[in-house]
Amino acid sequence: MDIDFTKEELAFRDEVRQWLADNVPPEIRKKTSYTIPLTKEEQQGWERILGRKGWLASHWPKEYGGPGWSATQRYLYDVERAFAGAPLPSPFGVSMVGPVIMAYGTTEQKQRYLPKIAAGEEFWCQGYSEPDAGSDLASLKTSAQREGDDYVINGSKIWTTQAHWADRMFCLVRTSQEAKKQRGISFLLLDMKSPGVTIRPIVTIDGHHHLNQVFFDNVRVPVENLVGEEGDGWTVAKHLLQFERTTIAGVADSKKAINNLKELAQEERDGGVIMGDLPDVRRRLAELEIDLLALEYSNFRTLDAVARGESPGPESSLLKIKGTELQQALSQLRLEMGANRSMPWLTDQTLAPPAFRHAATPYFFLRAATIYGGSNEIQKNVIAKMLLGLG
Amino acid sequence: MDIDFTKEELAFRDEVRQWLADNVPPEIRKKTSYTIPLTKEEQQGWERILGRKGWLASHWPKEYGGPGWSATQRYLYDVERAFAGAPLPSPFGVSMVGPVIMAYGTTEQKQRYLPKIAAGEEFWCQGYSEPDAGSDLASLKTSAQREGDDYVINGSKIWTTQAHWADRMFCLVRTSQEAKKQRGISFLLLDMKSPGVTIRPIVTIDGHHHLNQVFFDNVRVPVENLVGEEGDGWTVAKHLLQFERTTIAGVADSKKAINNLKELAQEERDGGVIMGDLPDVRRRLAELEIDLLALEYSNFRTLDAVARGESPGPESSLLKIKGTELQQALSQLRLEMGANRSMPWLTDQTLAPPAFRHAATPYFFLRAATIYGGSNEIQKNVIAKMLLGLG
Amino acid sequence: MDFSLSEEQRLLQESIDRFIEKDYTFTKRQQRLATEMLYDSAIWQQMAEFGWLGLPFSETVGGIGGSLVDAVLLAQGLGKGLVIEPYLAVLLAGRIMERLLGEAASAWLEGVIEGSKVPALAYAEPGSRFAPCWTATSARPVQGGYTLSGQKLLALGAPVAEELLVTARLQGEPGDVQGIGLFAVPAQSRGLQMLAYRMMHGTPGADLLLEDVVVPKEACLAEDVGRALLTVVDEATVVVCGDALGSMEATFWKTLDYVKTRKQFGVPIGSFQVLQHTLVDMFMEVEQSRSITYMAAMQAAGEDPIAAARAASAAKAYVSRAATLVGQKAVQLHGGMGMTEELDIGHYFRRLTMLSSLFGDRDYHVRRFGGLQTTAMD
Amino acid sequence: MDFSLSEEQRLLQESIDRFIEKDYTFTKRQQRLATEMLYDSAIWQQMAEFGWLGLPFSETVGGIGGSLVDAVLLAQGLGKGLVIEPYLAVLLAGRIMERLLGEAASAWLEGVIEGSKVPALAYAEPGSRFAPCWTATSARPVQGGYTLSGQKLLALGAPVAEELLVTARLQGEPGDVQGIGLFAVPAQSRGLQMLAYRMMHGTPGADLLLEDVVVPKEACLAEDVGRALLTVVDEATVVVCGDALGSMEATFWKTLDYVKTRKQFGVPIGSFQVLQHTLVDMFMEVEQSRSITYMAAMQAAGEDPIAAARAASAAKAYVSRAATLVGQKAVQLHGGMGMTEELDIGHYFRRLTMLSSLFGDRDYHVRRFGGLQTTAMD
Repeated sequence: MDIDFTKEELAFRDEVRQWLADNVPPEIRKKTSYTIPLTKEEQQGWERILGRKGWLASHWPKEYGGPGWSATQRYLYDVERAFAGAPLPSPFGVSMVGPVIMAYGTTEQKQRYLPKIAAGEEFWCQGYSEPDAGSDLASLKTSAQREGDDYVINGSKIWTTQAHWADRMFCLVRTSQEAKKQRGISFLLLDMKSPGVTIRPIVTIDGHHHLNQVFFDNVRVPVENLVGEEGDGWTVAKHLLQFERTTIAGVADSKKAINNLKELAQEERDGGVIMGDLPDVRRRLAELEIDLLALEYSNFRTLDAVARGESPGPESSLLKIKGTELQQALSQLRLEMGANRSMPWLTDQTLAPPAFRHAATPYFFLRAATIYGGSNEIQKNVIAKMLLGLG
Repeated sequence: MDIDFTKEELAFRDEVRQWLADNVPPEIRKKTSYTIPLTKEEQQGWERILGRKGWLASHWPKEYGGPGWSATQRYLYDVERAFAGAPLPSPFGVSMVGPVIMAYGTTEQKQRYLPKIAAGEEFWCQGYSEPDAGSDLASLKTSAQREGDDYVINGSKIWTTQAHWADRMFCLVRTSQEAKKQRGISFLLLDMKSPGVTIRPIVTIDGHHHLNQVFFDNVRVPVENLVGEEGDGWTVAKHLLQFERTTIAGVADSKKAINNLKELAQEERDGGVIMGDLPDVRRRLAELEIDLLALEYSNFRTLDAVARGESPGPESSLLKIKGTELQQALSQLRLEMGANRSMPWLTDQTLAPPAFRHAATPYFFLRAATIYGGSNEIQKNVIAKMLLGLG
Repeated sequence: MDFSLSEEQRLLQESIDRFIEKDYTFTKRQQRLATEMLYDSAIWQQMAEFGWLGLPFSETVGGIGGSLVDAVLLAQGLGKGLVIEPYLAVLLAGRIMERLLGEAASAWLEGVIEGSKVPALAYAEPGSRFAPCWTATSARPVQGGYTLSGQKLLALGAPVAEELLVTARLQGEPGDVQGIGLFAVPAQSRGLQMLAYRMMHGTPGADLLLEDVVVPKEACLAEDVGRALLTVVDEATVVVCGDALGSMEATFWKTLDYVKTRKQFGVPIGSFQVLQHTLVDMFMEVEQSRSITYMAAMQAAGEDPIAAARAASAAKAYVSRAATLVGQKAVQLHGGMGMTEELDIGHYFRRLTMLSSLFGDRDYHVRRFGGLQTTAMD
Repeated sequence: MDFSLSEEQRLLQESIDRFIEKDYTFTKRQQRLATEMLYDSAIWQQMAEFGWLGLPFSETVGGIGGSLVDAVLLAQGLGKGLVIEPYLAVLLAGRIMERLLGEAASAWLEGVIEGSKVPALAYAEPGSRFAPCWTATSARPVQGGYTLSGQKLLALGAPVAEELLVTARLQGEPGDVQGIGLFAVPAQSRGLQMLAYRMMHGTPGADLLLEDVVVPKEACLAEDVGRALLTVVDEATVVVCGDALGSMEATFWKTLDYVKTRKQFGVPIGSFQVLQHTLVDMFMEVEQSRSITYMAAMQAAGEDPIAAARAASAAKAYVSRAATLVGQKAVQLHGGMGMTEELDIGHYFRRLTMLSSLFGDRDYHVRRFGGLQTTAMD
């Protein structure tokens, strides 16, 4: 066992740190550190800067336009990225549909989509959940009927993050009513500008617009946009779920968040005492930092296992559960440190410093972290069944 | 709404306080305040003192030898009892089989058993659980076959508290193999000195002997010892479970325990600081005291509802869950305050003060509080089903 | 010992429920919130006519003479209905006036009770998260009056009040209970900058910047108001527990309904044992909150100020945690739907989050409770 | 970054497992505990022959030269096997001797490593629950030596040691890191009263009363041992995390087995979703404990003493909570069976309770961790 980084790895880290210091736009750095939601222009602008550098698809192999980094390099990069105040790239292109196309896509699909994803030129969204199929994806109803060289799609997807920004969507649709539930599902790529696509914004309890419902009214998608075979959508989607879990724990951003909280606790006072010296604040910060250390090393262990060719498997459910709980707890502590100063709603017209003024946004939005992507209850079912042989 | 006690109630409290001050034997007071297990002689000796005063069966009506107190009086008495360092009477006689006999017993049974229970002259134990029927009582196997004027009992009961002290046992036995599971069960009273009864001690993880397994090898019990009709055991037992829940929360003893902890925290030091001034100790004491206040008033609300003729019903499951969790938390805090001084095992040969020397006993034994009498998981199932209409 | 409600209390509950059902539905409330309008005089007038605005004041000053239990029951109903009107401002400002001036407060209270003016008390400051007497705002005597300078946070109702009651220090240091004066400051005063907003649960509030605000001598309503402030904030704290209790009840029952009807994997999600136990946990928190809130409301009627303060802190410490837990679990159990502005659950969650913090969060009140000594346990 | 075990480490694990299976079954262990015999020389000899007693010492002093990771792996195996032999006493006493005297400790260590003597370090005192330097025991210089007076608690292995290493203050006040000396005190010294017992997990320990115990000048092994004591206790703290990890693993797998086989209401209790999630919670605590324990063992190899101390406190803070939770849940899931002395689960629970407290509980280490500053997070 050994956790020292090699000289080469440390040199890599320094290079990354320098480049980020030179290239993250100050406005983005500021907004990210206070967790103020970015505009579409800001998010995509930054992704294009990364794309030009070749670091956007940070875990892709070189042949598809990634940097070809090792797991350790990716970890080091991710921590530097977070500490430089740069947001995570949107996962739908680089982390989700990209790897799926690499594994199941045709040569044409690879050539058509991958370069634009790696360059940050096309923005994707994910069409999985439906109003009547939340965690129970197998019961989805949106239909794709074959008509000549097209599929004709009817139905609706919900909770679609950034659909209003997206150029394209990858989605699961039902291509057969007869086959067994999961066998009738296919994996399709579609253009969000297609006729018949309409988007209804869903404002979330943080008061912002991240999510949408997307309606399909006879939307025509060429058959060549099918990924994998017809009816294989379930297999393709499961591959995606298994693929890139090294950042699922959110360690890098939680490290940055706790660092910000510690600084804030040193800057602010409560009743004449530096907040970081209040026993409760001090204890809670220490407890969260300790939990984060455990999580970070669990993440290392998974990375190491993957590097040695083992599958991360259901252990990644642990990373998801503990990682999201920690993100929520960190956002809650910031809100509680802010107290009266974090209670005005969606306004800059207050006497509060920005870290407190914007504390409610992540607190409320992060409630979604334990719901989406397989709720934490579902993740526990997965561990119980797959790892413990229960149920 | 009103929580003031009347002048009469306060006078009653003073009378009780004075009598207890005069009558609780000092050795018992000392042992109880350190939670050192009592001997059979001590427990029964004290119960007889109470019995002579007429306060042992504190919630019985006068006609059966109880004091005929109101719910408020019983509450006041119970707090005084705890603060005077007197143990709770064993529940099997006064709280369990006594009320059952009042409700279902024949005149002969009432005359034979109730006076001796109220006087503390006969000690009872409860034969419910079996090795293969823990929380699932309906599947019990101990059989009672009718032979002439006797039942002949064969089988085994387990987790029988103080069976080795008991004169008599009330138990559930299977009187029919054919009837539907629960219909084949009957409620019997038996003499522990009957031929064929053997007792195997079970030492628990606190290192003490409270529990037993009891074996029945052709034990003959006269038919007149049946309570209720043959096959009605389940109904009788359920009545018992519903009956006396006003002390299930254990508020009085938890109040005393927290008081003891607060005193201890003022007496002992850690690193030059009075333990009660350590932020963690202070916080944990305050948190437990607040939880206890909530529980105490939930208990009041139930008492008030019962006094107004409503059934306590499944709300008493709340009292049981929260009450036992609190007892466990209090015992854990004492153990953790003791630290190095509470770690020597079952010995008086240490430098620790008695409160720390004996801290491990309740910590370990109280793990049973959330297991026995319907585990807390079962209690939650009950609330979900009966109160919330789930499942 | 009696936990039953009086006939008047039952009627109070019914009148609130009817009001919500008829004039304060979730849809109407959402329409309100979609506008810039911070104040609805018709609703406020209605609340006055029901007698709710006069409830917490004694009859000698023209009030209804309700107890703190009554005030808690009112808050419980308003919390259940997600009412955003600044009724807490009435309690804070009105009760401190009554406490300080006695019968002399009648004239001032008249407009408050009849609903013709909204009052506001500005006491919280940036220097402390919760301690009411951490007053750094200064009141310097000048020719014929005072100049006030300092900062105030989260003054409930301030944006819709014509006059603000502002605490300011005449002597001593922040944290001293002594030396704090109470000043009537017109909202339009020169040097007073009001940063108005809605709080996260929809009620209007404001931060205030006071830069050499000049007020006349008679604007100083009382010169040593620290004790009264502590008592009134304790009362408001118990009332907030009532509001949170009502919000929790509604949240709990709505969530229970949801899990019984929402299907996944072909069955109602309420058939999963883990979710059942989560609902049981929520249920127990609601019931325990009810117990400890009523306890505190009843204790406040007693004569021991320390016991009343301890009871308020015990209740708020408990309810703050319960409110957070119930709100978070409700959203979790509603899944995606719980995350939307469209459904009421998210609004209950925001209200519970607000109330969990208002007048002190769990950590604050646990610490305060632990620090307040009592003579005996029983 | 490499979390794989070396060939030697795998062999170490296998040898422990074989030893437990063959010579240290639960039945044999229970028979041991039923006797008054605190020390089993045959077992101890075996442990020496395996090289386990020499594992934590460098080769220059005659040891095996194992790393702290190796010591953790050993402890993990011994914890899994519920081994009651006082191996921690070897670590504490031996490591402080090596650290203070260097090669000069070789002679003293020889007997320890070959298993002919059990060492013991007595440092803890009643004045502090956990701070190692809260030394009130005094060492007064007298003609030709010292007299020692004071009290020591929970000296691991002391009842079976011929000689005790005792910390005593030469100057300063309790809490000062400076001014603490280390003294070799024969167990049979006049004025030394040993209160011997088993600790709650079965290992022999003792409280000591020293009343004017006279020792010669050369009994003072070193005069300023505070820093070394802190470092050695930190090492032992990480090793205790390893022991707890092994105990938790065994507890978890045994509980998982139990819920799969134990039937209630006609089905295995492991089919109830609430119990499944409880097992998942236990599983996650075990895995997180593994991560943070290995982290701390590896950090100790670094050059930054504060980082090593922080890592030890982080690991112990985490593991103390996990150990408590896993132990309590295991008993709960076992129901009545979990309450009995007959089943191993209760013994694991007691061991986990002991280890959760030993060298500092969660509260202590959270506080310590929060107080130790680092230069940077990354």
